[in-house]
Amino acid sequence: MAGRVRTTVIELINIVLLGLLVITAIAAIRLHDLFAVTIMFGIFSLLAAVLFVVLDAVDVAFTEAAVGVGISTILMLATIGLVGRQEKQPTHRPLLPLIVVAVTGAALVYGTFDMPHFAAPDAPIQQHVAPRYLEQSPNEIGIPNVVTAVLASYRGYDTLGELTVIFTAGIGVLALLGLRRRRSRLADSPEEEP
Amino acid sequence: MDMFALYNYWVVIFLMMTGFYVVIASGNLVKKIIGLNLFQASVFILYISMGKVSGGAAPILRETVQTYSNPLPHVLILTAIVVGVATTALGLALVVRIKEAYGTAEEDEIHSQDESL
Amino acid sequence: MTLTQLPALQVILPLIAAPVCLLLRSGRLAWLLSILVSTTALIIAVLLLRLVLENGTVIYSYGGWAAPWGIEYRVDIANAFVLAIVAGISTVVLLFSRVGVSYEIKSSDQSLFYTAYLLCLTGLLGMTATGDAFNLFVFLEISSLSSYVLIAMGPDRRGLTAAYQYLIMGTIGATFILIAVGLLYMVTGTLNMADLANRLPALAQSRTLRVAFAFLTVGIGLKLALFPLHLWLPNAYAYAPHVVSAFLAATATKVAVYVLLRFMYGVFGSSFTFDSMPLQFILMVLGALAVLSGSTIAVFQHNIKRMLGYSSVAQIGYMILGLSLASVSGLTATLVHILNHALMKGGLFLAVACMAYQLGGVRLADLAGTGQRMPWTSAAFVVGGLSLIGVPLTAGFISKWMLVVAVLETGWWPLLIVIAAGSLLTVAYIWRVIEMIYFRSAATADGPPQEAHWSLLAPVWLLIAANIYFGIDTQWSVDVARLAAQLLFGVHA
Amino acid sequence: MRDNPVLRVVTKITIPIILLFSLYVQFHGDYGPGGGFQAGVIFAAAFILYALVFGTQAVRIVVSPSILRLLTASGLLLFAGVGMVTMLLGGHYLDYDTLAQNPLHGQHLGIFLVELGVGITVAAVMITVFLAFAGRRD
Repeated sequence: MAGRVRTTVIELINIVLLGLLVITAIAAIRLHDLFAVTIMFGIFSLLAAVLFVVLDAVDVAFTEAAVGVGISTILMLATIGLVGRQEKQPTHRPLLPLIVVAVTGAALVYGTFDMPHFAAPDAPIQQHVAPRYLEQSPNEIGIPNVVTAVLASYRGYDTLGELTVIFTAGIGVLALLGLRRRRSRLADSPEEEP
Repeated sequence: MDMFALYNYWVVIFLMMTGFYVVIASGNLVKKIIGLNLFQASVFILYISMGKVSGGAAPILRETVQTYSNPLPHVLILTAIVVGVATTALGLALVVRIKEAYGTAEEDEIHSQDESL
Repeated sequence: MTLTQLPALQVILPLIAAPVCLLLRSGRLAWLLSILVSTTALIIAVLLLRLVLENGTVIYSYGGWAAPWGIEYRVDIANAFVLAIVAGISTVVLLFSRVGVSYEIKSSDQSLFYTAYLLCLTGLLGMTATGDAFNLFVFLEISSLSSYVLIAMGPDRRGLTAAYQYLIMGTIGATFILIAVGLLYMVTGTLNMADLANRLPALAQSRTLRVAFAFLTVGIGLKLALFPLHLWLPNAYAYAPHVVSAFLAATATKVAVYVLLRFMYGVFGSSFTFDSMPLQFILMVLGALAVLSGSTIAVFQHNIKRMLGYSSVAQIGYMILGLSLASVSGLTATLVHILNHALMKGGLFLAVACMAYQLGGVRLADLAGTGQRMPWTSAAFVVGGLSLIGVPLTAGFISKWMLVVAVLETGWWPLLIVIAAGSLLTVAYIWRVIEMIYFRSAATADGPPQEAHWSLLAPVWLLIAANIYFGIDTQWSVDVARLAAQLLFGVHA
Repeated sequence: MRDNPVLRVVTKITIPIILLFSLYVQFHGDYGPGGGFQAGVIFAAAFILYALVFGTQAVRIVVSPSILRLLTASGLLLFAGVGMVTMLLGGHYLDYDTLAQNPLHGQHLGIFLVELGVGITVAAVMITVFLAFAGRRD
């Protein structure tokens, strides 16, 4: 009985969070002040992080909060500070993007009809590969956080790839913006772009 | 119950499409990147939704818990979040350089400047 | 270390070299490390190819965790062939870079440049070697992010907008792939490609699976610049540093084509791909449109690199045509063309780079009278162009011939008209350049530019010679491609 | 904002706590949520906060561009290097079982090292990216 009530409460929180996410996403489309759009994105990430907690993904929630609400938002604000905060008002409603999005969305909805139901314990993904991680990782890895065990050992190679991606972004930002202050940079390198 | 069982995915699809729409419809280079982030964050919700097991708990093993949610989507999404922020950082760095080179971050104005060359 | 570690070393060596390269302050040392690593990667790729030709598929499980719980590399004839092409082109382009990069990248940025180059190589090799769908996404992003950086490093500000446009389209593509991988995982519970291939036939009627297939095709289509998703490509190739154009044009889209056919044939299986989905017709039409529109637009370009970019769109169209025939001979034609197109486009872009360094521009008008002043470079461009057209005794002829044979075999004869028209249009745009090089005299006669440095000409002619070699001695390339096609198709010879 | 004494004092008190928390997240990831990536981001956040209050020049004095470059490379090298070591010890790439007599100890050591590698590179890249953006202002 208590479990049933808990499930219903979670369901309810879920619906409220999804509703709020929809509202922030629509606000992000309609606003043209980039500062406000960025704040909407920050709120979106925060709501997503809360949703991840409800869906038992605490590690992901932590990361989404640190990245979405933290780093990404800071970088967006820094960029807006450099390039200006007002988006030019579109002169007409673009029809083509609307069609593309409608077709893509319709295709995805079509795909949902053969999906395993939400939170179903007998869905294929709960049956095939994942159970081994939950059952065997105490014997094979010996740490309680299964997400860390999979991340660092079973699929450690993906994590190496992920770190390489971050490394690549670091290289890219260094190559594009550099770390020296711009004035001195201009002074000692006259071949800066026109 | 049957319709209820999929509503989560439908809302997520709607969120994905709003992000996708911002990317392809907006002419502002910063807003496109924000759209990309919305699009990807919604895909993350899709993945995490599939991993949820009814009555399950976070996959940190404890004596008292029997059912856990699936840890694998969490791992995949941790990787995807990192990839996403890497793309964002690089994209925004490009926007800053474009603004410095063209004096604008609006796609049509950049386009008309290149045309006139 | 024994032969069993080769699949990992193939990708790990350039990956480890990248951070080391970042720490080297001198561009010369960074180049030395890069060429060393790239040559080693080439040797490993050749060893792997020999190994799989003799012993069959090689499987390598990372962390010692067997698939599907861990990530595995699964190298067979098809991807060993592509690995060898990528590592080979990378090595030749790096040979060219020793002198070439100093024209384009200022010395303080050169170690960053080579770091990004090594990362791009890592990503492309990783995408090719992997047997895990999610790992593919990760390495795809390594190669994508590093190519955005490489493109933006060019001196022209349009390189920045080209890189941005590519970043947006590439990330949409990657996100589509991510959605598709998620849906596949949702219905099967696995991420391993071989495991997926076992589990998918039971789900052939699933609507979720069809959507996953469609998203995967569109996502990869964006990366391989499948018409009409090719809009990012011409600008990216035109405004990137010249060495980067050569490297990406010869490798990046080829790897994406490989990934597409790996999924179509190796994961979904040809019966699902062509029976359950209306894909054959769609791909055929898109391939034909790519050939015709790419070639036509190329004729009207004033920037030679942009022209070669549109030509790439057309050449990718030929690969898609071969793929769409759904036969072993069609697939063989596609695979052979992956090799041959890498050789011809690599050679052509490097030849154009030589001209750009000496003449200061890549617009058609800049090339007037180059024939007398840069005879070797001009001759290289002509031979490369002939190969692109498909003249006998060049590699391009073999590709076209294989494709025509495959078309006749499957009875889609209207495609012959497309192939012929595409070749004629290629004659037209290559002729415009040849006319400018040989039959116009330079507008300014003051201090005629010299022929390019021999260390630039040598790599160019290496690729051009390969075009002639693979045009005459077709035994090896066609045999390997056919074996790979049979393997992908599931026919055991 | 930079002249506000309250802000300056609070920041100076907060930063050690943030750094300590990041270390906790780094080394407690085996038991609770967290790990190298989150720790790296939090560690970088401390520096970003410092830069916001005391100016980016103050941060540049603590971490010079060459130190950042070194750290960026060394985290990735540590991770990739662990894999090379397991290879030299006769296992497959990233097979931590080979790192110690007892496979479980090997796994613990391996995970500890690679998470540390992740933390170092992530923190260094995040600080680099922030300073690069902030440096464009002047």
